[in-house]
Amino acid sequence: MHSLILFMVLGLSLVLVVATLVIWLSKDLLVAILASAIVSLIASIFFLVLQAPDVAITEAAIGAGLTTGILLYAMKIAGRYEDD
Amino acid sequence: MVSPILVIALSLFFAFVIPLLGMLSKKLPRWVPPISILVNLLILLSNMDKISGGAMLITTAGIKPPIAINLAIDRFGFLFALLIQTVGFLLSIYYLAQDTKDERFYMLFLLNILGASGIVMTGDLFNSFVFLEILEISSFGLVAVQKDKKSLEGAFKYMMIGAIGSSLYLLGIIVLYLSTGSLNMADIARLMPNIPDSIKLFAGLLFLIGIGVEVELFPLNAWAPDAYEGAQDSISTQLSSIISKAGIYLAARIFFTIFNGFYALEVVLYLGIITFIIAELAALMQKNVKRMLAYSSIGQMGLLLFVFALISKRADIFIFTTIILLALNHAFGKGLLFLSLGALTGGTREYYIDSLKGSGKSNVLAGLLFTMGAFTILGMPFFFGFWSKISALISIMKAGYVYLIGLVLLVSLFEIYYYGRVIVNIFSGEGKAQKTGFIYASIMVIFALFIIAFGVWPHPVFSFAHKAAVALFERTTYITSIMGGM
Amino acid sequence: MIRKIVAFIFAFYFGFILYSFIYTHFPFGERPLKGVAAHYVEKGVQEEGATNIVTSIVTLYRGFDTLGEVTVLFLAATGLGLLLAGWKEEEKEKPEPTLIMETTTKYLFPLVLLFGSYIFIHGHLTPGGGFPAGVVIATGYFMMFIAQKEFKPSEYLLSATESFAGTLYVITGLLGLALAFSFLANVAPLGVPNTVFSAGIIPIIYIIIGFKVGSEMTGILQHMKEV
Amino acid sequence: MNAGHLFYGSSVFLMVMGVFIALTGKHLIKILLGIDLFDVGLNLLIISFGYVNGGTAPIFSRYPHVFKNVVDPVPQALVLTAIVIGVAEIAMGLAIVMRIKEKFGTCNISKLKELKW
Repeated sequence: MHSLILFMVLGLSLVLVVATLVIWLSKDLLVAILASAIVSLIASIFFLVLQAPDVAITEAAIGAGLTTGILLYAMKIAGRYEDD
Repeated sequence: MVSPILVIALSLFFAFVIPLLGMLSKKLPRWVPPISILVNLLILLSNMDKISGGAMLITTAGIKPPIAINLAIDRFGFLFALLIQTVGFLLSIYYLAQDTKDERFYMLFLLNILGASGIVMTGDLFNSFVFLEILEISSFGLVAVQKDKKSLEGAFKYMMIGAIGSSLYLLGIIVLYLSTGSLNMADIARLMPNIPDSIKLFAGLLFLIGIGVEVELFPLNAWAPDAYEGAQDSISTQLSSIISKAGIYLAARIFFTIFNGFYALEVVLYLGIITFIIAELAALMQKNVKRMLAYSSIGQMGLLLFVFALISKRADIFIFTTIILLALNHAFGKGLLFLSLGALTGGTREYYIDSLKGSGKSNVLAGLLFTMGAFTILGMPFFFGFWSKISALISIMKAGYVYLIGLVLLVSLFEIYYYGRVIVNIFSGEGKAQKTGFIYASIMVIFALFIIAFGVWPHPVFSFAHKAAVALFERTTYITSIMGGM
Repeated sequence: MIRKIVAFIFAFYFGFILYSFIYTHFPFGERPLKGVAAHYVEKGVQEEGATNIVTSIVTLYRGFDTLGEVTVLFLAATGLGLLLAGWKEEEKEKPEPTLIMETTTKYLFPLVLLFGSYIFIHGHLTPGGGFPAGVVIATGYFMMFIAQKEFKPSEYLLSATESFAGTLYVITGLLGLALAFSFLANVAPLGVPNTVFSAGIIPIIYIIIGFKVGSEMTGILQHMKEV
Repeated sequence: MNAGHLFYGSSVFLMVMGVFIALTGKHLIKILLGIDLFDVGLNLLIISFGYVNGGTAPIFSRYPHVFKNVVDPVPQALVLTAIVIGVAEIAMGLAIVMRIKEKFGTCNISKLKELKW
């Protein structure tokens, strides 16, 4: 792999770590759900880097798009804050 | 020639067509599951002669294994497929007699049966994962269908543990794929000697966790009591008679055929006996009869897994036969218990032992059937359970665990106590009159007939189970019948 | 607090074992293609006529899995519908979408649908295929759900599309059983690789999957929206 | 810099955090987010297994010319299936969560007295 790509991947994996920590610590579910969408998006970029474009498209459409949608609809019912 | 793949294809077709039928008439969908399962049974029975030693190979996509997915049905799988479809047929008749439900319920039910039969028929590891997911997702849908607190709680726990478990199962499949370059069970079994031991151990433990959820192994069975208690009586029957049996099949296929008597099964030996003892003790404490039955079911599965793990000590066809007998006894006995408990309560969902007082007097048939179910689980003579329990004891002795026989008998005393307590309770005092519909009653009677027929006349079952055990035992025959003479 | 510590130890121990295991046994990027993968790469195009190998694996070599996968989605859609049926609906204040959103989505919607159809029709040539295509179509509907107040696709039509596509999929498989004695066999002519009309039944299956996944996902979103 | 550490490391990290969040999460939706995270990590791990150094995607878009060095297509096909199965599981889980909210009035584990783990 080109080292430039590797540096990009390194930067993205740092974002990944931050996003997972946000999911863990955030009391606001809206933030957590959006952070999980970011995780999915970064994962789909990783898939692209790993030469799996089919999976990248699917993950971007399903993981980052649709799952976020249904999670948000469920959050509307289940309450936005953890303490509810 | 009727290809057994139609069992899966036609079930799917029928499940997909239910919404279209529902648009025509509200009454049509409920007829679909019985018809579909009846067709499946006929297809299976028509293939009975073709399955002799080795496995019957059915390719998909017109390409030979291991390139494409194939179904592989040997006598062992055939027996389980027959069991699943028979119990499924009886339950589908039961749903026919129930009041009008959402048509989507029938789809879930049909797909649940489909998932279980797919697991016992497939010859491909990843395909078994897909069917496992179909089975799991449909079963937590079915558990939650009651939409009351208990069932939702059980369904959520089941979902959480099941999701992690099946993901680990997938990881196990991938590890095997990476080291053999194949996903076909027979092909992997052929290449197994080339795999280093450390990879075998890791993959084996991952599979154990994945399947352990289905077969209610000790640390992974936290979902089971709640799910059994929360679900409808018929769904509890389904959980104990179909879903855990598919899990047992998968465990046998993976640990015997693929891993060739996995040495880490010793873990299962201890976990199985722990499951057995803890669950039976927990059953002793219960005031809620349905929860008691659930714990008893977990205990029986623990005994089954214990016998199953004896294989690692001593590979003996008799032990394989015992596993099959125990599975059959558990399927019919527990199914009957859950159904007759439902009849005793008359659909009120009041399962506490005090509220059941006298219900056996007002509904004699259900009371008697409950007693029969309890007797077969306890292993009384003239019931099927007698033979399976005797075989279990002989198997334990053969594997050299003589001191454990005493333990099993001791735990059986607990069983006698807590079942006896319920039976005495339902036949004493005066209760409200409960009615049982004709169809409901006849389904329970059929379950009971199976138990008594097998108990009084055990020879055919024994020989059938023995043949299935031989098919499971001779793994080289299985491999060559799938992969050709390699 | 104790639960947190136990969970922490458990999870990180699991991670440590997993990482050390995979790092010693499967070094990154050094595993040569072997077994079935080598066969797919070498013979895949001649056998099935699709230049996208992943597509031919998904729809043909492992097509039975894909049928199961479609079933899982179907199951999720029906189960969700069953669980959420009969929800006590209460009138809620819905925020008014702005004029800009309303107008743009109205014109964007057909384009999204077109894009989805493009993905599933070219599934055997380019990355993508039926599943992402169906989801793209569903996200088009999702956009409309958010932005348009009165937008409501017919439930009758959605459910009919769903089960019609499902039955068609099984029938395609049975056609293989009837003509080539094997379920889901590639019975249609292969054609010239790298053109739209090639690869036998792959485009047909992907079109069916596209419709099915699209209608199922839209159904899921609609159920979630209505409660 | 080692690409293996990077990809394996981030996928195992996602899996670990997924299990951790699923075990300690206070809200039911957060538990589902944990399971989702675990699935994403697993999928990333499987795809990383299939990578071959210097390989190209298994799509022969200039057909008569066939690339010799391609990445393993099988894990990609499996992950496609696994992603779809994952979303189905999450959807069912969310339906159950919504019903739990309706019946119990809360989704917070510490307030769900009956939901003891």
